[in-house]
Amino acid sequence: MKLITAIIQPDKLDEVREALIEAEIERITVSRVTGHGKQEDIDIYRGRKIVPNLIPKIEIKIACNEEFVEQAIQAIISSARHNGGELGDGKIFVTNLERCYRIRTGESGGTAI
Amino acid sequence: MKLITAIIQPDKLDEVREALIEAEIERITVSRVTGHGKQEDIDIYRGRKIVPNLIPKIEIKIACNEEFVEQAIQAIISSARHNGGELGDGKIFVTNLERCYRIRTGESGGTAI
Amino acid sequence: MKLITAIIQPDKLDEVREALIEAEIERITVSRVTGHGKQEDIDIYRGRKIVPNLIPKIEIKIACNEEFVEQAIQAIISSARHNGGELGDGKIFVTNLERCYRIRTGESGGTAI
Amino acid sequence: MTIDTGTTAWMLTSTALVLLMTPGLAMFYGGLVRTKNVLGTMMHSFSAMAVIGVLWAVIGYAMAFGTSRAGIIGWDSSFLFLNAPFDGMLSIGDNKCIPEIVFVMFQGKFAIITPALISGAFAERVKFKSYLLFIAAWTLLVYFPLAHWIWGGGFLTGEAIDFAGGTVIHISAGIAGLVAALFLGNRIGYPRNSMRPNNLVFTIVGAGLLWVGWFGFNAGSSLSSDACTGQALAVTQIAAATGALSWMIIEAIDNNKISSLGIVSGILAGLVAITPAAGSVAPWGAMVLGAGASVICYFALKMKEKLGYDDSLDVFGIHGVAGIFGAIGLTFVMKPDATEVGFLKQLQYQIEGVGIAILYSAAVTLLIIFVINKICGFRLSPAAEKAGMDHAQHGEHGYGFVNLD
Amino acid sequence: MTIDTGTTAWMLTSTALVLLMTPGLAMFYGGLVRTKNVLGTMMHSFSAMAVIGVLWAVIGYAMAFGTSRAGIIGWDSSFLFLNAPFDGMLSIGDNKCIPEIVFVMFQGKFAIITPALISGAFAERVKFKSYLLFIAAWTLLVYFPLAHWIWGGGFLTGEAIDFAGGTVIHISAGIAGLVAALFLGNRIGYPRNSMRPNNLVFTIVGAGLLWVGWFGFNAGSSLSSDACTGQALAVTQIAAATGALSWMIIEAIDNNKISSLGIVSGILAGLVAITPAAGSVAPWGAMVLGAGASVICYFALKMKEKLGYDDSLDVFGIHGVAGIFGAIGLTFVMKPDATEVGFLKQLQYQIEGVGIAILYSAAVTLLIIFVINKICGFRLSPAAEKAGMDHAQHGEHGYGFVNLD
Amino acid sequence: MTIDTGTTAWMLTSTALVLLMTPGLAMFYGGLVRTKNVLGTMMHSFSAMAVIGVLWAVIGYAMAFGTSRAGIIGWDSSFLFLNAPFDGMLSIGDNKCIPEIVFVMFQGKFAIITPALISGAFAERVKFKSYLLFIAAWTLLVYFPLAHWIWGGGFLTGEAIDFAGGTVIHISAGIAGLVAALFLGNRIGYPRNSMRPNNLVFTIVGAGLLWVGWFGFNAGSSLSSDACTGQALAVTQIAAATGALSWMIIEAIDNNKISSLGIVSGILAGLVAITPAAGSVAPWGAMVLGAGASVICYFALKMKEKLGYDDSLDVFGIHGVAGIFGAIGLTFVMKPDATEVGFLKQLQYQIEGVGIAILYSAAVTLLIIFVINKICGFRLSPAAEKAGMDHAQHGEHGYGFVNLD
Ligand SMILES: Nc1ncnc2c1ncn2[C@@H]1O[C@H](COP(=O)(O)OP(=O)(O)O)[C@@H](O)[C@H]1O
Ligand SMILES: Nc1ncnc2c1ncn2[C@@H]1O[C@H](COP(=O)(O)OP(=O)(O)O)[C@@H](O)[C@H]1O
Ligand SMILES: Nc1ncnc2c1ncn2[C@@H]1O[C@H](COP(=O)(O)OP(=O)(O)O)[C@@H](O)[C@H]1O
Repeated sequence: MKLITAIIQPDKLDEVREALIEAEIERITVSRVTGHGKQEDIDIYRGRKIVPNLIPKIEIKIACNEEFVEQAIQAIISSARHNGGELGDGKIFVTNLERCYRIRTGESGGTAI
Repeated sequence: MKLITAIIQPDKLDEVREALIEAEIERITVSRVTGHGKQEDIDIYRGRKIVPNLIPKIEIKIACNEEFVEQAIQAIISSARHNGGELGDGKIFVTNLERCYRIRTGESGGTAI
Repeated sequence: MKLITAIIQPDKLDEVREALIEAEIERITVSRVTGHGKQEDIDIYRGRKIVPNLIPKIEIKIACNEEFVEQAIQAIISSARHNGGELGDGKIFVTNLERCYRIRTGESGGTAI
Repeated sequence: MTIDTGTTAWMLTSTALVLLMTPGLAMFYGGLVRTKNVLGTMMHSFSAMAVIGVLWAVIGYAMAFGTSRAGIIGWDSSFLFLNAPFDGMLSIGDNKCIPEIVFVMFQGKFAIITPALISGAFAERVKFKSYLLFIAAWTLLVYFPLAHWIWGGGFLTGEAIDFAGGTVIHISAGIAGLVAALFLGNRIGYPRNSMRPNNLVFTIVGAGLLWVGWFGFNAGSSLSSDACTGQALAVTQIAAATGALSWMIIEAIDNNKISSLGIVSGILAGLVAITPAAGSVAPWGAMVLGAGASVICYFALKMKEKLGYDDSLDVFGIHGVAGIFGAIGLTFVMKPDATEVGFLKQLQYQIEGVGIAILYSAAVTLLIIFVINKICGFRLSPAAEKAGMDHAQHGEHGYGFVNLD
Repeated sequence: MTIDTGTTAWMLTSTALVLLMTPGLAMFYGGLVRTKNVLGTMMHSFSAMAVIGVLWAVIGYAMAFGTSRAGIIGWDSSFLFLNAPFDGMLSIGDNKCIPEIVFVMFQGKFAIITPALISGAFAERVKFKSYLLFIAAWTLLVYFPLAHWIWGGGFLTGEAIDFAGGTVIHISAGIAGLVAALFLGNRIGYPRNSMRPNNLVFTIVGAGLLWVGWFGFNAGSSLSSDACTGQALAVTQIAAATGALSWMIIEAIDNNKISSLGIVSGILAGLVAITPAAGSVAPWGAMVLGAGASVICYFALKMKEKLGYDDSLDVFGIHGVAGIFGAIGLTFVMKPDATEVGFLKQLQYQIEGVGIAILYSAAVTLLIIFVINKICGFRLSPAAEKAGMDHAQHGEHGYGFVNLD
Repeated sequence: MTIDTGTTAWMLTSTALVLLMTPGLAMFYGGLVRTKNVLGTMMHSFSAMAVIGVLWAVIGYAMAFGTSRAGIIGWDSSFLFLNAPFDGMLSIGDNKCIPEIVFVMFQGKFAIITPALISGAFAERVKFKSYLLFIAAWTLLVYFPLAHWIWGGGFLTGEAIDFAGGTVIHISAGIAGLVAALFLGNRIGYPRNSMRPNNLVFTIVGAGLLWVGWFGFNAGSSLSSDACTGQALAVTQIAAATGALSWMIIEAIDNNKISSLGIVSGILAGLVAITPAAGSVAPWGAMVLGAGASVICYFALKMKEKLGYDDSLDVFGIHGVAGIFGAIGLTFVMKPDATEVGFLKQLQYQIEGVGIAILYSAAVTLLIIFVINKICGFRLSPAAEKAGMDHAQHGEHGYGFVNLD
């Protein structure tokens, strides 16, 4: 099992979710984060341009079995891009998931995903 | 060392914390997330029922030494269930933790947990 | 590749970011969390002292190649300490990062970090 | 003629109260949209204070309350920049008067809030600069003429009863909103994705301020500080309370849950319905109008679901529907002495007034939107709409604290 | 008799100001509870505007200010639905009058805010529909009679000094809150878990609105627009400022930290204490009452900690305690001409008034809660309480923006 | 002499409106700072209500409006604790009067808001107790004398036109803010790190309340309820609208984006500039002042960037600059009959008044800060500043809901 963590732009959340659902991945956990990368995002404060250090992003976490990893990643990459790829579009990180439990039933392993 | 990530219902936070303390796990990190799973949660907007896509959840992160993993998981499973198990009660993910540092002292490894 | 997760005090965020930039680590993801550890933090409510269970913290996530891990950890430890180390200064966790993708380009691996 | 300081004091207070409605509306609407559009939505109200505030002083009062030219529009060049009205006096009978400038300011607040009301219909998806053009044009071409016709000596003055602007304000704004919403189309993702209020807490407080401000709106419209004023305030209060209570009951029956947005929707429906009637009904009449407005609006919103158009914050569903209901419904519950022409004739006048407001507002609004859309585009680009108005158009974020400082 | 437009204007304004207090209270209370209950808590105030707003017009004014039947309750069938009062006049001396309907509306706002005040005592744990029943019954059985006894010609009228409702409103609400809190028991987890305010920023603004509204509350209660009005406003202002300053000093001594909730608690304590006394004291007296109220409330809250009962938002601790202190304390600092019966007699009257209000409110409140609890249950199910009132009962979330849109 | 109930009513209302400005200011400032300082910043306003509220009643009115001693300061021992003024009457001409206590309370609100305004200049970095000392001392040594000189019979009375406090309030506060900001130095990290508003939504609503309250501020300053009052209200409204519109246009040209903070900054600039002039200009003059103030403030803020000092919430940049512009600029656009001494003489008076206010406020402010700093330190420790005022000094968190309950 793998744990996929994707950082995407907030305005792409709906599209990414739909793409994942098409890829048969329905269970996800989402949170607000802020990120710093190559992208710059200018705000205005009383006539002054300010470049915030941290830009709002969305983090999506997906636990899934090996056979779904590839299609999840492809679904995210293709749906999270702006115009074929812009600065700030985000990252995907994959780590190993050793164990997984469903609290409701207590069952564990691949079926608990 | 392992890193345990549990997604639970917000109203169970207090109970889970108490169960963990009883299991001698006192250090945790908690954050607000929203999740999508099998559970549905209906809101009302001007007479219309709306099914939000994302439901508020709580994520708990616990870093612990191997010998505590099992009791931590049992504590969470037994305290986070609604009436013996309902949709939306959540998940527990366990990943491997390679290193751990305590910023205060700079020490690392199992004693820094 | 490794994934570094650091929990620090909120007032240290700016300093830690500067230290990371000096250590040539520019891409990070930051989020608000709350934590429970050894530290106590007293609030006042109508003349009564209340000890909140959970104290606001900042979580920083950094994905980086092996050769940067050590300097990242050192940068965080030295910049996140209050007066040479106080309760509540935080923790650093390091896990293994198996894969990494840049959404913009689709490239993966060490260059996508 | 001597100045009646008491009436003047109440008119000054009413002016302040009606001004308070615009921030109240900004809160109400601001809380209902999604986080990424909260500032842009509030700016729709605040920019009306700026744009129409200036327009009213420059030319608006002249057009609405200047000497009537053939009943179509007012005009007095001495009214431009409020030159003459600044020192004028307005008789209120009994050899008493109030300073005309107070009346000018009171009326000016109505001109401000009307276009701000419309903005809820096309929330979250228009270009700010086009919006500014739109409200300026709409106020010039729709609001000033309508106000003139019904209040300022135009061809409807003295016919339709419209105490505080049910027709001039709520119907015209509701219809304009409907036309605009249909013309501009739905928000991206509507109705498939749930679009939930970012801050209902804020919306509720906004509704509270609207209720308070409405006392100035209705009771100020009596241009007096006597029994008539008190009665207008009383029926306003009663209709609002009944509207809220009725909505609560309907929700309890229909859903078994009473929502906070339901209470405030009922408050608004009641307030809108009583607006034209505040000088003509007794407390029981106010209850009938308040309750009726809630019922009819509730089902109008259900209907909207079915039809699928995106009147985002229900400008038509609340202001349009309750406004029409109040304007026509008042004939059935008015006090016997409220009309001099008899029930049937008055009913005809009311229907005429409503009909003309609907047709005129619909036609001219469509024209204005069409032209603006041709010239500079009215709707935001999809990218900007997805990113949110606040960041894309205004370079700001409403709640800095949600992210990190 | 001619209408005094100036006094009418001020009474209209006061009515608007007192109405503003209810949204202010909703903000104040709403900010103090936990996130999951913010809307439900605000609805306790807003639903009072709906329910009591209607009740007052239908029957309340008749019961409180109708012809007194044996000093026990008022009644005039012509007062139902405000039929007669709608056109009546109220003499204010000097051959001047104000429209009675203005007085009716002003008094109606007091009837609305009183049950809303109580709701803070059992915040976060009651069923909404039972709450609606409760406030309707409580207003009918406790508030209307009390208002009649002390203001409306009942058996206490002319005895106890209660300028703007210290006894009728704050003591009765404070005691009712205490009884309800004891009957319903503590919130789950109280006092073990810390239950921190979700939005102090909001609470502070709410307190600001309460202060502003209180000017209408107290200075409006003079039913005039002259020196007496100004004096009532002045002592209100001074007591609020002194209350706040005193609380700040106590906190600085006791804790070495001055908190924002402390400042606003002091403001409220001062305002409550001056309410019965606003017509009887000079500025120095207002200072004594304001400072004394803060000291005594501060220690009352400390005492609550010890006793361990859950008067969640300190309705008894602030309104009850400061109300009693003000009602009795005013005798010691009143202006010489404030009483015609001498100090001792007046003191006796005050204690009598307070005692009767306490006993009556306690007894009848207990009865009402008991009956409602039997019929349909008053307290939320533990599951709903843990999930939060907003979602469980109202199907809403206050701060959508905290989660994702 | 009889009491004019109408004028009294308006003055009471104005008092309530000006009181509303302080919570409004708390919202405005509170929204602009960083999350960790939101409560501390709001407490700067609320504690002024407490401290100056008491100070004014005890000694302030005596110093500002007591019998003038050599034109330097007022004094009447019978004014202490408002003993005499509590029952006094104030003639308003025509054999009419209003209760003096109403005037006392109205003026008291001005004394409260002035030091609260200053607090924006050193936001996010001062010790709360030192701040309390500072506002007490500043009001005693700067505000009361200035108010006496210009309004209370002092040596400038009757010379400089200052209708509602451009010089006494805005210039003196703006300059004091500048001096304090320079003395205390920049916030840690300023200007390197971006310090973004925690809650612009809140700031905008605060600005709305300020606008509403300003009607009391300016139109109340006429001490009447007649044409003069209406005119003051009208030019206030027009200047605010023009200020907002102008700022929007400037931003559109300079940045191509119109921001919500821009609109409200324009509103404030317009309101400040019209304050001294509200009795002397016609609508077109108000437009000139409003537009001019926005232009000049916009560039003043740009200049601040360059100079690099940290007037955190632009107290000098808005209140100081627009205040000076309004006080001097009014001479160029005033109505012919606004002065009896001719343009040049009046211009001289205005410049004199402004110059004296600047010099006096700068000198005494510096002295006060210097002394307080010596005694107990004015600036927060770096650790407390980084942790935030709310937690470090007040033991609270503004938005509990952002963290977990
Ligand atoms: N190495 C990294 N570690 C942690 N977060 C990262 C990393 N790289 C990117 N991110 C996250 O992804 C977001 C987008 O990154 P960005 O640098 O704009 O993408 P790109 O690599 O395509 O230039 C950042 O704001 C940050 O939150
Ligand atoms: N595979 C997964 N990946 C990420 N998050 C998950 C996954 N499965 C469950 N979750 C999280 O747990 C929450 C509860 O899941 P749910 O589907 O209701 O439980 P169950 O599996 O018992 O039906 C979800 O809202 C989501 O946040
Ligand atoms: N074992 C752990 N698992 C998860 N989070 C932890 C753990 N230990 C510490 N933390 C996080 O780090 C923060 C600081 O920890 P604290 O206990 O104060 O440090 P120390 O270990 O130096 O006493 C905590 O509030 C918590 O959020």
